[in-house]
Amino acid sequence: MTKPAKGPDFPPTELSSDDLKRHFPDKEEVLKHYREMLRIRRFEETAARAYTRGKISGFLHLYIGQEAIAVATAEAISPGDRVVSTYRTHGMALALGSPPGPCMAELYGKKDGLVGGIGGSMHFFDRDRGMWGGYAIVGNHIPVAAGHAFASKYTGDGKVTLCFMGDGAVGIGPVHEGMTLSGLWDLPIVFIVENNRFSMGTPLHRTVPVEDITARAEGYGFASDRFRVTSVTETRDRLKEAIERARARRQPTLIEMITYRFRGHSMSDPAKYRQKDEVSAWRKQDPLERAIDALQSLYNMTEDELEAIDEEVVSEMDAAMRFAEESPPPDPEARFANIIV
Amino acid sequence: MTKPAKGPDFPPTELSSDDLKRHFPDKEEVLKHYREMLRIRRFEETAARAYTRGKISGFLHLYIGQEAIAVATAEAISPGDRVVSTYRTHGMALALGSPPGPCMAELYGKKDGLVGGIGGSMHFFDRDRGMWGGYAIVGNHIPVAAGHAFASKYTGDGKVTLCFMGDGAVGIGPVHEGMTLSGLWDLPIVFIVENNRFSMGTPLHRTVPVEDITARAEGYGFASDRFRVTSVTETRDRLKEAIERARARRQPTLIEMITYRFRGHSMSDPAKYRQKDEVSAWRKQDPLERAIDALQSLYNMTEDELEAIDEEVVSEMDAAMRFAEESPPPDPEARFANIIV
Amino acid sequence: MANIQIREAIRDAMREEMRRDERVFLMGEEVGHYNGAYKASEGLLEEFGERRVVDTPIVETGFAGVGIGAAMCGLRPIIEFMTFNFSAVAFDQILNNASKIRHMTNGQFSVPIVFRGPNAAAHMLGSTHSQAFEAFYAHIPGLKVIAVATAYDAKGLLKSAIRDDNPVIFLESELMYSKRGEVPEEEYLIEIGKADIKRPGADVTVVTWGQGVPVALDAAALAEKEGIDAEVIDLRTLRPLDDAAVIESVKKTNRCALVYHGWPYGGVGAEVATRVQDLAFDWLDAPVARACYEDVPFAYAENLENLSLPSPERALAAIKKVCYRT
Amino acid sequence: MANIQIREAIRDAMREEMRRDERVFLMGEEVGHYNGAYKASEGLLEEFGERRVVDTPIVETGFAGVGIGAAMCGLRPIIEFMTFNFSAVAFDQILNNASKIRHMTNGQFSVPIVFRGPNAAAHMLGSTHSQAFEAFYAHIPGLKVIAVATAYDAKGLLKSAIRDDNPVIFLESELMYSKRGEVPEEEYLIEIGKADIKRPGADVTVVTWGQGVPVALDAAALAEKEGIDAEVIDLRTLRPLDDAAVIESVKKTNRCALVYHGWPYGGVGAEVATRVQDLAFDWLDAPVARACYEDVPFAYAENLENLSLPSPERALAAIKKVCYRT
Ligand SMILES: Cc1ncc(C[n+]2csc(CCOP(=O)(O)OP(=O)(O)O)c2C)c(N)n1
Ligand SMILES: Cc1ncc(C[n+]2csc(CCOP(=O)(O)OP(=O)(O)O)c2C)c(N)n1
Ligand SMILES: [Mg+2]
Ligand SMILES: [Mg+2]
Repeated sequence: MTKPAKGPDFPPTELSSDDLKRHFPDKEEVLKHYREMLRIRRFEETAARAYTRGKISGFLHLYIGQEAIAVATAEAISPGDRVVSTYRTHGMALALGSPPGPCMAELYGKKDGLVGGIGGSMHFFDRDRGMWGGYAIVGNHIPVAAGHAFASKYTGDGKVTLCFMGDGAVGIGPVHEGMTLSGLWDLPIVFIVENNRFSMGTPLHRTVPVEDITARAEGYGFASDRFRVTSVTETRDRLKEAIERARARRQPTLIEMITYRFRGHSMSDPAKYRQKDEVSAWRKQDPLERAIDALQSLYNMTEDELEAIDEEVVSEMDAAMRFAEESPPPDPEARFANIIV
Repeated sequence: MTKPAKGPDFPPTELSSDDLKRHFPDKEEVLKHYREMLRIRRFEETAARAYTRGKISGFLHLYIGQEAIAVATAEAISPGDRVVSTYRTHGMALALGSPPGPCMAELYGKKDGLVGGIGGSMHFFDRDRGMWGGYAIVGNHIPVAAGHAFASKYTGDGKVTLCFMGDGAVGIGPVHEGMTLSGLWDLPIVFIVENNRFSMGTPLHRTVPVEDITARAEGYGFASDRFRVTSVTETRDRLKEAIERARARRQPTLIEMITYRFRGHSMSDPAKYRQKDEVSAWRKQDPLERAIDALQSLYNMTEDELEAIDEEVVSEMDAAMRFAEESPPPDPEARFANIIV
Repeated sequence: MANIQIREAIRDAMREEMRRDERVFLMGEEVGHYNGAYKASEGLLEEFGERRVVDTPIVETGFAGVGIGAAMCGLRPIIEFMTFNFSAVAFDQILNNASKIRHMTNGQFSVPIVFRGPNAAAHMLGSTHSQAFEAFYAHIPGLKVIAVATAYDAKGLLKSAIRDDNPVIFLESELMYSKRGEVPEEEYLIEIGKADIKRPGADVTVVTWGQGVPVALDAAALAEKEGIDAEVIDLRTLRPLDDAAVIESVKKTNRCALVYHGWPYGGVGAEVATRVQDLAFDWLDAPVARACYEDVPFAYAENLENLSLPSPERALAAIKKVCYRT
Repeated sequence: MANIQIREAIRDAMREEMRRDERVFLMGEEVGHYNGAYKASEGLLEEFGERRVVDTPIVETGFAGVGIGAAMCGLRPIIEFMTFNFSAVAFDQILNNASKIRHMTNGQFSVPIVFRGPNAAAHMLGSTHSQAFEAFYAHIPGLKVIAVATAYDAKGLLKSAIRDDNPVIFLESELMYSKRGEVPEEEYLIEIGKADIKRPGADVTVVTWGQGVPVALDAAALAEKEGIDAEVIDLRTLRPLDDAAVIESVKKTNRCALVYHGWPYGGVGAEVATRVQDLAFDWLDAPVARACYEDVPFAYAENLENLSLPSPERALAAIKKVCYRT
C-alpha cells in the first residue's frame, strides 16, 4: 500500500571545516548557542529520569536533537511575536525564557508549574514570554495561530506569529485550512515544519505523497525555504528572513527544517522502528555536538572548559527538579478556577 | 481583508472558426452531445418552474451552464467506474442514464424518486449507473471517493473513481486529506474541480490564495490539467487521459475545469453579486450554445431541425414532471426502512 | 418598542456591539458582500467594512480556529456558521480549543467568542442539513449554550454573549428569522443562564427552547381547549441550565413534558428529565415525557419530515400523557 | 478457556474475522509496523501484510472517510482511532456520512464499518486526551455504539460488530487493555444490544459500562460491606440501549445509580436515567443518581484528576444516596 522509501533527501553528512566555519562564525555566539541547547538537553534528560522514577506521568515528548530550532527561534523573534507549537514544547519554552523550575514543576503536575499543573507536558503556555502553546491535537493549532496573525493584522500591532508543527501534521485538514486563510488574507505568519523524519513510528515516506513538503507552498501563495538544521546561526538567519517577510510584507513562508529526534516519540516508545546506524548517522548531524566540535576545533576550547559549562547547566536543572519536588500539588479548587460550571 | 480581483485567467472568448472545428469535429457526435446537454438544461428549467410553483422544496441547485462536463463524464468513463459529486448533481445523474422521471420525482419527494424521496435534490444516488452521490457537506465526499478508489485497489477491480467538487471546496480540510491519501497510496482516482468562479455569492479571488487551483497538484504528487470547458468532445478527451492514467498507472490527476453557472447558487439566490455583462460574456462561452453554432454553421442544420430536437426533449421532461406529479408520497414506514432504531 | 424580525434583532445586537467595541468583528461564509445567507448581517459590511465583516472561504475549521486565535489575542469574534450543520467539520476546534483553552492554560488566555447561526430542521433540507446541535455542545464543559426563540431574547442574549468572556454557542432558527416581536428602543441585556416563562400555567410544566418554543406554545393552546393549563418554560440558556426555574414550576404543577427540536437519545432533553426526576422526585405525579424528533435522520419528503418533527399535536400527546389524560 | 488480556481479545477478534472474510481490513495510525499504539493489532501486519493492515498518516477525516467509501463498495473496514479523542477531527464523517448514507441513499448503499479505539480518561493525559465520546455518538441515529470492559465481551462483541452491516462505534479502554479474563477457545459471538449483569444483587441497580464497570464493581464490594447488595448491569451496547434489562432490574431493586466515565450533562447517563424514571416510575423509591466525571475538562495534576474521576468511593456515595443511607 505504501511507496518504497526514497530515503532522506538530506542524508546526514559530515561537516567540512569550511562548513563548520560558516555555521559557527563567532565564538561568543557559538558559546551562547551551545549553552542554550545544552540547557534544553539537560532539562529533557532530567525529565526523562524523573519519568522513569515515576515522578512524571502522562505523555512526555522529548525535544532532544531539535534544540537548535528553539534556540534559533528565540533569537529570531522580536518582543511580542508569538510562538505556537505542538505537544513537544519544553525546549521552546526554555529557549523563550520560561524558567526551568516552573517547567519541571509543570511536568510534575505541581502548583508552581508553568500552567499551574493543569496543562502538563503537552500544554506549555507562557504568554508573556511569547510561548503561545502547547497543543496536542495534531494540526489543530494551525488555524489558531492563523488567528493570532489575523489579530495582528486587525490591530496593526506589527507582531509576527511563528507556527511550528511536525512532519506528521502536514496532511491533516486544519493545517490546510489555516494555510489557505493565511495565504488568502496575507497574514503575518511563518509556518515551520520540524521534519524529524518520523511521526511516532511512521517514517516520512509513509505519511507524505511527496517528500519535499515545501512543494505545497506555491498553492498557498507562500514563500518557502527548506534546509537541514545544522547550527543555530544559520537557522536563526533563515528564520529571520521569513519573519521579516511576514512583518514587512505580510507574506507567509513555509519553512521545512530537516532535523532528527534521538529519543522515541514519547517516553513510552522504545523506537524499535529505527536502525542503530540510522540514529548514529544522524548523531553526526546533531547541532549540539557540532557546536562542541566548533568550540574545540575552531575556538580551542578545552574539554574542561566545556565540562564546566555543562556542570553549571546540570546544577540549574537539578535545582529545577528540586523546585518541582518541593512545590505542592495544586489546590483542589484549581479544577474550577478557569471554567464556568 | 481580501485581495483585489485578478479577474479570471480564462476570460470568455469568442470561438474562432478553427476552434469551432476542433471542438466540434463530427456532426453525429455534436448532435448527440447537443441533445444530452439540452436534456439536462430542459430538466433543470422544468425543475425550476416546479420549484417556483411550490412543487419542489428545500434547496435546488441547478447545473445550467455546466452540462458539458456531465455529458463528457458519461462518455469518458467505463462501466463500473464511479462518479462522486456534490449537491449539484441532477445533471450528472441524467448524463449517466438516470431516467428523468425518477429524478424529477426525487425533487418532488415522491416514492418513485431516484432515492425514494428520502434524499432530495442534494442526494442523488444511482449506484448501478455509476452515480455514487450526491453529498451536501462541502468537501466531505472527497475522502469517501478516495475510499472507493481504495476499494478498487484492494480488490483489483480495475475501476476508476471520478470525484467532482466546486471551486469553493478546495480550501476545506477533508479535500486535502482525501488528496493526500490518494497521492500517497497511488489510488485510481481523478479529481475534477468544476470551477464556476463562485461559491454561492463569493467570487474565486476571495476564496483561494492562488487562482490556479492545479498549483497544488505537485504537493500531492498528482498530474494536473486545466482548461476552459468549451465542448463535450474536448472535455471528454482530456478526462479520458486522466482516467487512463488512473486506471493504468494509478496516478491521480487534478483537473480544473473553468466553467460558469448561469443561475444563482440555488433557487433562493437572485445572484445580485454578478454584473449582467459578466453573465452575458460567459453566455458566449456556453458549450450548449456553441454546439448549436457548430451544428448550424459547420453542419448546416436549420433552426427547425434543432427546434424539433428541442421539442422532443421538452416533451421528455414534461413526461418526467407528470411522472413526478403522479407518484405517491413515500410510505410512512420508509423513514425507518434503512436505519436501525 | 420596535416590532422587528429575529434576524433584525440579531443584526442589531451585532451592530450595537460592534459600534460599542472595536474588538468585536463578524466572520463567516457570505456574511459580508452577500449580507448573510439568511440576511442576519444585512448592512454590516457597508457600515463596518471588510476589516470587521469578513467573508471566508468554506473552511469552518479554519475560520473557527482563526476566531479562537484572535479571541486569545483579546479580540471578540462572532463566528457565523451558515448553519450549525456545518459546525460538524469544526467540531474539534470547539471541543478541544474553544472550550478548553482557558482551563488548560490556567487562565493565561480566555476565549471570548460567539459561534452563531441557525440550528435544527428547517423545511425539507434532508438528513445532513436538518440537525440540532445542542446535544453535542451542551455536553461540553467550558461552553455556554444559548437558543433563542423571540426577537427580544435574541437581541438581549446575543449582546450578553458577545460581552461574555467565555465561548458561547448561540443557536438561531432559519424557520424563525422572520418572526416578529417587540424590542425596546433603548439598550438592554438579558442575563445568560435564566429561563423565561413564556406562558404561565398551573397544570403541567412544558420545558422547551429554540424552535421548540412555538410548538410548545401551540400545544399549550391546544391543551387549553382540553382544559389543561400548561406553563411553558423557555430555557433560553441550555448550558448552564436554569434547573431552579424548571424545578420551581414542577413543584407547582407536579408534571413535566419536554418539547424540542432534537433527537431523543441523551442531549438537553434527557438532562432536563434527569434533573427533574432528581430534584423534584417527591413532587412528580408522572414520569417526564418527551416530544422531539423521531430517532432517525430526516428524510427529504414532506410527509416523512412532518412525521418525524415534533408537531403541536405530538407535543399535546406528551402533555396529556403526563396529565394521565387520553 | 484461555486467560487473555483485553488487547489480545481485540486482536484475536480482528484476526479471526480477517481470516474468515477477505473483505475485512484494519486501517489507522501505527496499526501495522508499530503493531498499534497500544498493541491491539500485534502481529496482524505480519500475518496479513500491508494490503490489509494499513498504516495511515495523521488524517482522521481522511481515513475515516476512506473507510466509509470502501465500506460502500462492499469491504468491511475496521478503523482504529489511536484514541477516540482524535475522532473529533473526523466527527463530520461519522455524523454526516457513516450514520446517514444507508438512510439517505434509500438503502442503495450500506456502511459496514467499525470505528474502534480507546475511549475516556486514562492516567494524567490532560484535558484534550481524556474524553469519553459515547455522549456524542450514542446521540446519533444510524450508529451502533458499544463499550466493553472484559476480554470475553470485547472479543464476542467486536466480532459481531465487524459482521454487522451498520456502522459501529466500538469503545475500548487504555486503562483496561491489560486486564485479563477468560475467553472460550472455540468461536463465539455476543449479540449487540444486550446488557449483562456483572454482579447480581437485590437492593439497588447500578448501571455502568466501559471503564465504569470496574469502578461499579469496586463500589458494589464497598456497598456489600455496608450491607447493601448491589446489582451491577454492564450495558455493553449503548445504542441501541437495552432498557428492558435495566428496567427489569429496577423493578426488582426499586433503586438505580449510574456509574460511568463521562461528563454529566446529557449523554448516555441522562438517557438511562430518563428511561428509568419513565418506564419504572411507579417502582422507583428514589431518584436515579449519577457518579461520573466532574463537569470540567481534566487537569493534568494527579490529585486534580483523581478528584474529577468517578472513584469507587464516589460511586458508593451515589449508591448510598439512592438507598437513603448516609
Ligand atoms: C489528530 C490527532 N491524531 C493523532 C494524534 C496522536 N499523535 C500524537 S503525536 C503523533 C505523531 C506526530 O508526529 P509529527 O507531527 O511528525 O511530530 P513529532 O512527534 O515528530 O514532533 C500522533 C500520531 C494526535 N495527537 N492528534
Ligand atoms: C461544510 C459546508 N459549509 C458550508 C456549506 C454551505 N454551502 C453549500 S454550497 C456552498 C458553496 C459551494 O461552492 P462551490 O464549491 O464553488 O460549488 P458550486 O455551488 O459553485 O457548484 C456553500 C457555502 C456546506 N454545504 N458545507
Ligand atoms: Mg515528526
Ligand atoms: Mg463554484
